[in-house]
Amino acid sequence: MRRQLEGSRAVAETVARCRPEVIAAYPISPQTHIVEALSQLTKTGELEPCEFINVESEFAAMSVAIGASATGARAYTATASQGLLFMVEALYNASGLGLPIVMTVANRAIGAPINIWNDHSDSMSQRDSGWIQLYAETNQEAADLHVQAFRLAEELSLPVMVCMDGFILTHAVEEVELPTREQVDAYLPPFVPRQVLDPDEPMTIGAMVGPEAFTEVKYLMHAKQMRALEAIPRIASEFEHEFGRSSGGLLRTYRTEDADTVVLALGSVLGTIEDVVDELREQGERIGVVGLKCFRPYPLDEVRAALGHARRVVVIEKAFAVGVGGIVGQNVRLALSGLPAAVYGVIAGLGGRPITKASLHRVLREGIDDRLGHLTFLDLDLDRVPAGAT
Amino acid sequence: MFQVRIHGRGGQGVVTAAELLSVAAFLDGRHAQAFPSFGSERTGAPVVAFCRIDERPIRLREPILAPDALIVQDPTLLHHVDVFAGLVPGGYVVLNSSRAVADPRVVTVPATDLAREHLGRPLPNAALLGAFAALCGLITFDSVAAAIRERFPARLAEANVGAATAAFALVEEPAHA
Amino acid sequence: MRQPIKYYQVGSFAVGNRLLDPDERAVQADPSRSNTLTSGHRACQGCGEALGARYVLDAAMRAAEGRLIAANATGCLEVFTTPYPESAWTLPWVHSLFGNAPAVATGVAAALKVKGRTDVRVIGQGGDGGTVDIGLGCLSGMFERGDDVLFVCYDNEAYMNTGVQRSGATPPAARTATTQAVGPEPGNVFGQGKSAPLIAMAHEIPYVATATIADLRDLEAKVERAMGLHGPRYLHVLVTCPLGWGCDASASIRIARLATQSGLFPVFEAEDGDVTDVTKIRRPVPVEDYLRPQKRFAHLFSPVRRDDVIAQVQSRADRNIQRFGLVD
Amino acid sequence: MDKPFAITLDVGSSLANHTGTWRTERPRYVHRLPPCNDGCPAGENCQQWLYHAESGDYEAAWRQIMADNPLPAVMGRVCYHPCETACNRTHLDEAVGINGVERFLGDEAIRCGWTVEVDAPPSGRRVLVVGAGPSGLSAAYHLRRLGHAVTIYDAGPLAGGMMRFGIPRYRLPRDVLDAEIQRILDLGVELELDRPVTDIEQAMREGGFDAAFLAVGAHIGKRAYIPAGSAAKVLDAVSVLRSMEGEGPPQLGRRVVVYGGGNTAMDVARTARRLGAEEAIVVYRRTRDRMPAHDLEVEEALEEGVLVKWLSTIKHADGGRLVLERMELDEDGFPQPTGELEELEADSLVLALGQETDLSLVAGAEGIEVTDGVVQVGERMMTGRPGIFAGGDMVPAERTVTVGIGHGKQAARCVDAWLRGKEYRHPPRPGVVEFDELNPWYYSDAPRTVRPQLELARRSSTFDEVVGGLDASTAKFEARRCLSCGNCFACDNCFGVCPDNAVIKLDEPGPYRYEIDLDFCKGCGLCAEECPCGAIEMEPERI
Repeated sequence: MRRQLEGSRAVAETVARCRPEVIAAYPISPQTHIVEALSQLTKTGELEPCEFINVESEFAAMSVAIGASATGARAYTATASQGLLFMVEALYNASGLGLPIVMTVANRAIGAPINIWNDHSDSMSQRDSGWIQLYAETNQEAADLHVQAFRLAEELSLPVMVCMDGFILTHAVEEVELPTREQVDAYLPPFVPRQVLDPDEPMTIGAMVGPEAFTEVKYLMHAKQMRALEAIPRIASEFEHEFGRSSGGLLRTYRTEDADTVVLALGSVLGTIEDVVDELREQGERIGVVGLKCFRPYPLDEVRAALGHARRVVVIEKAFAVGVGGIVGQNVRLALSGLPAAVYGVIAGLGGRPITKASLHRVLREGIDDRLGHLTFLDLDLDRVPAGAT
Repeated sequence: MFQVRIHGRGGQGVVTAAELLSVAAFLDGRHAQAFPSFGSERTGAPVVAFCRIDERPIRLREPILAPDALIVQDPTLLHHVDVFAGLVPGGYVVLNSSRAVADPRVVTVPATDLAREHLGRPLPNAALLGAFAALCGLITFDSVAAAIRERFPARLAEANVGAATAAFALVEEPAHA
Repeated sequence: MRQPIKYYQVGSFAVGNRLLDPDERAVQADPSRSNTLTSGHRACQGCGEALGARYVLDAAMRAAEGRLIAANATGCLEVFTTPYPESAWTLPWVHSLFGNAPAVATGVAAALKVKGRTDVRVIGQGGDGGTVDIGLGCLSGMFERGDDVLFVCYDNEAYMNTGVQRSGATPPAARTATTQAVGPEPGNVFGQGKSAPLIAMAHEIPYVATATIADLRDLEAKVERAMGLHGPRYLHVLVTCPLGWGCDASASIRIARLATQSGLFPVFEAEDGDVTDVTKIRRPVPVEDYLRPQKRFAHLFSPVRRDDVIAQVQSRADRNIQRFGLVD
Repeated sequence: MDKPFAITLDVGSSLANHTGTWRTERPRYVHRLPPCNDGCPAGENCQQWLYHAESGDYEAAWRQIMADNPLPAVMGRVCYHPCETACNRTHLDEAVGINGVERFLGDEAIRCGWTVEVDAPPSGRRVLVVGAGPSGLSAAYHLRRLGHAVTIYDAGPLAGGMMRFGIPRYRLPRDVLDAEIQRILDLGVELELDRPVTDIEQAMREGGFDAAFLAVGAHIGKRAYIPAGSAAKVLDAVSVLRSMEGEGPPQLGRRVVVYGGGNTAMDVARTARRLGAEEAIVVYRRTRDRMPAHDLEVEEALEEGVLVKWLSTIKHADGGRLVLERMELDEDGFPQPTGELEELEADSLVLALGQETDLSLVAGAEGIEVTDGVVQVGERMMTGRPGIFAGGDMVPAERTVTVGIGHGKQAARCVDAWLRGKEYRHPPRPGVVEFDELNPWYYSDAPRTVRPQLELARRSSTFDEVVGGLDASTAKFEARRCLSCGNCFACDNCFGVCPDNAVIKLDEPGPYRYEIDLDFCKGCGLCAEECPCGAIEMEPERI
């Protein structure tokens, strides 16, 4: 049923319909509204049967989820920013043990300086943690991706991170078609764990592995995550079939046919970019958009196919690797290696700085005119910086 | 696309106002998007929230820089904040005040008085939305009432609807005059 | 004067006792005990932790009628029991990280609760590092929330797995790889360290107890008590580390016994934050008897005898004796 | 469930890892000699029968005693129990009351009428035993059980020897003695009383005996020359005590002086008290610590009001007056006269200066050597005359009932071997367990149970038994104080304390029902260290 509601609420109610059995949460902006809503749904009994556990840290939140998942329970948690970093040790453990935990990351910047506003520094810092990473463009997609995430995670025995822009999506009130419990039940089968702690069939989970087998273990982890490249589109199309709308997948193209300039981005900024692209089209520019929905595993072939014909690609991303430049940009270059297309990296929206149509028009114009370097900071205002600081 | 910016102070419910506005528009069959000026402002500090209303799905996520309308919950803000910044020519302004203002763009409503009268507490949101509905006719009063009823428990809801109705009437009259 | 035959003499404190009713005999005397930690593990000769873990888990297994799951912190116990491709555990067991065993146990308990598996019980366990240092946050959270977990700390008073470095449970004057026996204050300095049992008691959880591998009957009785209760429970077991303490492999139990008889390791029980029972010292000994056989204290006896330091250690023991009433 | 590779493992898979290869030493279960057994002149396996008594299996315990000693009830009364003197428990609290438990078992056997059987088939050999004292009875008993036909000749009217004619009934009630002797006779031992043997060779010829064991004891009281005037009443201890049986008690008077420092002296003095003497004074040349009498006896005597004059000799006896000289010990501890004299009133003087043996029966025997008034025997109890063995008070040894019983057993084994044309060899004795080889922590604190004693008033007036016995519960308690030195008592410590579960507990659990699993034993030695009784040793692996 279609409703006008806050993104966090939409996600919470959707997660609730996925029948999570154990939810562990520690509050951090801008994730709070999600866990508040889930706590309420558990307390009122709408979420029966479910254990909602207020833990003492994100490290504990992920650890509780690990214990629960290893015992065969569908486990969920949500976090952001510093919280995600505080979890890091446990993140690698969850993926290493192959536990299908689903976690929402309400994307937020990482300090210092401390900053509660949105960018992708947090989830991007965990791109190699062994978790699958999905990025939502709208609250509708954020809700839908959680339903798909549980399917995906449990099918592959891998943890999945659903990333949605903090505040911009989590706190935005807009219309969302909430999946009904019936629909979800039909689409998402009960959790059948691949390994479970059970006195009836005891096993040892989490052994120490030495040089003789460690490489093989890691190889298998990689192979398993790569299997997601096949699973994600399939699960997305089954979702479309079941729910009547398209959400997720590996990537989405917009007006890229015949485009010689393609803008590539992830998350909520895509809408604004599409508005700008429409206006540029009206001005006669052959320009399109590729929205990346899945960043891990990295759909290299799909990206290459989607960008292959472009003469230039402008990658707009909300995080960067200090000392190198764009993170998504590097991956795009990898996908395009051997092809003539120029790749322009634009770092935008750091720490919540608004990405406006005006700024996008400016930077894309420069792109179209091939006046962009390989690394640009959008709306960089050096006048603010004391002389000599640079 | 119609864009509204709401000015208030932390704790006065600017975010709720934006949400109610978006819900009302949604109930009218339009697409709407409400969002706060994400920040860490505390109670009493000047804050703003935004609401976009359109016939088509809304993809744009930038803050509202050129509003078609302003709702100002607290007249004292006028002295400290440039509330009119970016207001489009001929844009609407609903100001919570018992005194008329010289500015021709501005319609004043004694929202706080009405709130005290109807719900016994100085929460001007409902009244201001009622006035806004009357002023620009973008959203129907019924939807505003429905949005309020969806958001608040029955008694509180009816009291707010009362305040909204009164404000709506206050703004309607001169139009008939 | 005629003695009532209340406790049998032969084997009275020994593991088994043919003169006792079978149900009064120690779990460890039972040929069909579960051997929850089974043979083939790679613990050092005379490892007190291996011993303590089997004692605790066999007793817990009996109390839970075999329906038990364990979450283990990183450390010696984890490393010597589960090097691929061999596991020495016979119960469902999970190792996640160094600092999160209590939280993982909470997750297990939550999953069992939500699935209505009331028959299955949960134990979390780790060494002193994983419990009183890096794991203390998770442990405190588990306590404070009232999660239905028995957490067992096998305290060998240092980070043995990494080569004997100081932990928050390392006693004063003890030599470790990070508190060398040099300088005017050789070994670990006085005035540092913490008591995990007292910290646990501050949470006013249903049950807190200390025990050692030297008094098996006491240890088993406490595990049984703990398993009879629900909610967070904490058992702190002193386990000798022949390697880290520098004593003979065969001395593990004797040294642990001396720790209690000297008063340096008080053995007690607490319920809801109050001490309810204390194991009195039976054969009092000066701390010197305990310190002497351990190389980690060798610097107190040579090249020059440090009577001043020994006296300081003795005063710690005396404080315990007075504080817990260890002697009648 | 397809488990993740390497990270998830099968339970118990470590059993494939045989840590026994780490071992440089291996534990071994051993049997050691407990000090009680080592100290028992009768060679009783005290620890073994205490083990049975612990669990309340008194009959098994009694049968274990009977394997070595046919007179438990007697022994439980008159033995000076060197077993308790040696007991390791003295280092812990007090010695185990072995003697008391033995007496309880002996009495229990009489009460329940337990008997033993002849174990061996008839050998067709006949053995003569001369003397029905402890040594003779013991020999007869063992020889009979070994299948030989045994006949005892005794010069006296009743069997028992010194047990009857030397030990007062307040220490050994006669019904107890009779019961245990009867049990021996019931095995088919022939007993001929009032049958003195004057010539052993002749006796053997006439009786057609293949071997003989001589145990005539020492019944002749030693006489010391004391200048005595007329009417000085001087008697000897042996005859005084003998006269207590039958003939009618001797007239000793109000003031009785006993000369001597042995157990007999004590017996006489205590008897005198019971016969109504107001004063019984023991005169002894040396000091208390040099007194041959056993402490217990001296203690009880003093309790009963017997007085002792230390460092005194009797120089002269005349009528009711004795002249004593004070002595003092020289550096070698020998008493030297001082010339200081004193007088002492006495109605009678009883000399208790030791006893001698009547050796007339061996006078005619070839090759029997006699020195210092006793018959010399080899380690196998045989005299210089093949086939004639001797033991008890008539051979060089401490003169106690227990020693006599031990001689009897030892002789019986040697006679048996000799009759079979063999030579008896005692099995090798393992080392004795010292206290510091034990791990006493595991034994709970349990002070000795003191046997109830007859209150003094009755002791000085009647001949009722002074020392009472234990009852079933106290006997069991006492038995359970045993530390089982050097011998496994199935406490399961080794099984419990092995960090590698490398001790296997075998079916039908019990002592030594354990096995070391060498596949996993790392040789840490905890089992040996924590064995309460020192029954496990670590031995180096062979290189």
